[in-house]
Amino acid sequence: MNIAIVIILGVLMLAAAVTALYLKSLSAAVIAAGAVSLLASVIYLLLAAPDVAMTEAAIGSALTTVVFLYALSRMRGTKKEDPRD
Amino acid sequence: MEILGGIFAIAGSVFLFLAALGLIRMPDMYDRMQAGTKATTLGTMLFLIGLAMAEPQWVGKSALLILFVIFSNPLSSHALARAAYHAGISLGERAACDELAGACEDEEETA
Amino acid sequence: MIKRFLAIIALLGAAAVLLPFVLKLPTEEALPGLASEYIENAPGELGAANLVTGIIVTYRGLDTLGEVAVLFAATAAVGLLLKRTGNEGGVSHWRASEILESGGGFLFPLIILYGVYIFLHGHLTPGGGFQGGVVIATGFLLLLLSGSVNSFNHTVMSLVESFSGFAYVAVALAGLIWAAGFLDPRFLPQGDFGRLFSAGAIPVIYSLIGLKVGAELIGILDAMRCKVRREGVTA
Amino acid sequence: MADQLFNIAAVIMLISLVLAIVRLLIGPSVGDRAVALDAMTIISLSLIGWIALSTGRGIYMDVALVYGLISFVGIVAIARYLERGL
Repeated sequence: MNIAIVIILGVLMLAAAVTALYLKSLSAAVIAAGAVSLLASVIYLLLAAPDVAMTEAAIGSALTTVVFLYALSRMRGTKKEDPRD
Repeated sequence: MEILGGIFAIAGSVFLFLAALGLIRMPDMYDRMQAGTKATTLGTMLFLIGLAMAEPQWVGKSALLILFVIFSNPLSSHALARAAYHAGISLGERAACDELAGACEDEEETA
Repeated sequence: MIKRFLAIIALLGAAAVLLPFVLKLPTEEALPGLASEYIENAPGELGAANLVTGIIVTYRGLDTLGEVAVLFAATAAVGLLLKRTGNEGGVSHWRASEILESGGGFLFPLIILYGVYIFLHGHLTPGGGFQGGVVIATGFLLLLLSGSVNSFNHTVMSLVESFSGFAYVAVALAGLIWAAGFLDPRFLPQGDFGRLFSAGAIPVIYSLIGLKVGAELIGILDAMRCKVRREGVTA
Repeated sequence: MADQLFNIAAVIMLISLVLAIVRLLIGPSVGDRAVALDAMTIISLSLIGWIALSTGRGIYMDVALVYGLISFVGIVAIARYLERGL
């Protein structure tokens, strides 16, 4: 039962990761990468590693997403809306 | 008591399934948001109540989780809906009218 | 076309190299030497109910010290690279909605409390200093996102960070003086197994790590944020 | 009996997780993907509850709480990015 769930979630994770590579929009790719780390966290928990699952959920799903989004918004700020251009 | 918890859990998971089905079947983004946030809140609450019935010593953590879901899920869906409207995601072909049109222009400021 | 073909060939080669490891993986039932040593001796020696955090703080304590130092270096580098020059950051922002602002203000104490719970119970439940620090930083991030706070007090942040880093090394040195060696937590009483005040100095070390990680991550997030243009503010 | 009921619930939740991730993968706009990520988070939170029940470890509920709390902030960050408020 557990192994079957791990395999299903792993296939979903792989699909999300490949989609994150091939998406044109950068923010959509960031969301897909967040989904990858959410699923990875559940898989870690199924493999009986709660500490790693907690770290993955904390780092992967919020902090890297937010850092990516901050970087994207800085790029957007310099490209389009800079009043000095 | 455990059987009752299991029935609650089945009901919750059915609501989660309906939410995911609505996420697939609904025509535009705002309808999908209706399905994907309201129904999941109810489904998770029912599932956690069932969990607390099946394992009575986890009542505290389940109650904390339910409280958190009640407060956070409407908040995030509100933020998403507002952001989607401001980002210009269309209401879809079948929307009858857009009552927010023109209501948001004076909100922009460099706060 | 030929490029894609080469990529598929390379993937198949990697699969052929990695396949024996995958096939070998589930058959190893017995633990290797060091791990079984840890599992046999650690609960009696340390008194920590959560074995993983006990190992991370004591047996692998130097690694944890190194990780904290690496995080400190990353914070310093981000702060240096994204230093304000004063006239930049001319991005106009949408103000967050009022619902988000008051909801964030309501959830913020809950999140901070939960972060403190995580790093205080690091020796009993999963999680520990690092995870607790991340949760605390997430709470402050929620305040930033909801727009109720525009900047943090850098003096307090750097004070908390340097104090906790200093105290971490001081606790490690106390282990050197009163116990078996550097980063040995057994100079405090062991207490009852599974209680909050047990496992020697592990909760103290984890609280310090949590404060330090939280302050550092808040520093990174604050440095990465686009500062809002000042002159256009309508009171 | 009760265990079987919970297992059925877990299977239904897995199916709904698959449906939600399908929306995340095909969603035409960024908002669709963000909504799908939100739904995925909540469904996986219930799934973590089921894992805690089936392994009999109450400490896993801590992981569920951290998971929900932190991904909530992530969703809010995505929303604020979309409305150019970040």
